[in-house]
Amino acid sequence: MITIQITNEDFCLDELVRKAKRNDAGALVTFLGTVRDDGIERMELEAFREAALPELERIRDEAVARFNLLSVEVVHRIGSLAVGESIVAIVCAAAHRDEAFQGCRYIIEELKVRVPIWKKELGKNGERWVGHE
Amino acid sequence: MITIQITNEDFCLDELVRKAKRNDAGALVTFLGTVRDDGIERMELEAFREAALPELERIRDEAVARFNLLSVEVVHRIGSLAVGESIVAIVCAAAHRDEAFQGCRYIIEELKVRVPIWKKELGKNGERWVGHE
Amino acid sequence: MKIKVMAFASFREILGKELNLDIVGEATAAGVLAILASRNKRFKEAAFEESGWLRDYVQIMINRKRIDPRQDLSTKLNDGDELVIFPPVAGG
Amino acid sequence: MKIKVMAFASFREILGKELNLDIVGEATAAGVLAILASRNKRFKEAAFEESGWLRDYVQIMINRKRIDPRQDLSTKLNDGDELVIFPPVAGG
Repeated sequence: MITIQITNEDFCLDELVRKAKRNDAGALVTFLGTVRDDGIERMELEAFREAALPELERIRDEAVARFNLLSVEVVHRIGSLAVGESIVAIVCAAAHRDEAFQGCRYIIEELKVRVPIWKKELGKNGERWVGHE
Repeated sequence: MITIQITNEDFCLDELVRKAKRNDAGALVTFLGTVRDDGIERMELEAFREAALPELERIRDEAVARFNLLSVEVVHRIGSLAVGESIVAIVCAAAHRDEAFQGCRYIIEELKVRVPIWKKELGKNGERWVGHE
Repeated sequence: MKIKVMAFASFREILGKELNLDIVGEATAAGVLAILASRNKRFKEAAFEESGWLRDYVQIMINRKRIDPRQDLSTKLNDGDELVIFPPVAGG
Repeated sequence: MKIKVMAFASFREILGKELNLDIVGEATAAGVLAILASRNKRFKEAAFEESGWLRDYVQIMINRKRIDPRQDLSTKLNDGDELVIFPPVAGG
């Protein structure tokens, strides 16, 4: 019902949504982040898994408490991804849509600033760690 | 790339997302509305299709213009649905997540007040058209 | 003149999905609603207050465009026009 | 005492993912960074400004807890502690 994964494998959205569905939920909001082509060819993702998983769990617990979420599924990929591939999926189920939208937004915003995951863009003109000066 | 459907058939989220994906999109936000169990057994949905489709197209065009959406998929089901079944899916792709979240939220909010679709809840204690006094 | 009337949701259950009226002389939206009320007591009770005012939740489209029932019921109808009656929408 | 150092992203490329330091006497986070800088010129340039201050974007965890490098670099380390060095996170 509440799963957090950091994985090398691709994932199936329908399966995540099936896991997140509950009879008392009327709204499920999903965020899917993908590798965007702004002149890059690939992206390499790396996680400090032992610290990232507990941080994601804290973020999930905060979102559940603040927005009355009924279930949450988070999958974040690591490894080498091509343009168009999925990077992260976050599914939030709630009784009503406002809670589901806000909870999903909260998790992705906090994930981006708190969870120890990094990405490097590889393009024709070399490589660049995202977020560096 | 931009499809709007009102249908009796169930739909596959992965397929909608696959249709919405674009290489210049980094964020896809999906809203999925489902039949929530608050004491009901089924829900019957009915649309004035000839007016609902053009209204959905106007809403989609507004959202694309306001939030720079790169693609939009909307499916709304009609007919008889059991608790837990999907009612509506809205997928919005944009370069960045803020646009995708806002575009998706805009479409579901406008859909609820403008598009001629109705639903009737059927429970143990009789039936009720949603939104009536 | 011929006016096509369509009804949805609770009004469809009362009036049926579609009916065709043949009206002699001038026709207005208010006139069409009065004809329907005179023929169908359940519709009269569902659509009108006892005072005779149209209930707030009754919504009307003429030729696929919504009108404001508080202002535009006296709009003249033309032969072949379509008038649609429904309660508040509730999709999503 | 033994200190385990881990590095991620650009710092992993410079330092390797994991190294173990054997430090004689007292150890602090600042001391560990100084040892690494003395051994590895690329790390020194990546982590320190010419003035000798730690660059703003260098982030430190001690035993899985983030510390504030502007305030807490003098924190004493104990035998077996883990110090992790990384640039700003960029998941999602």
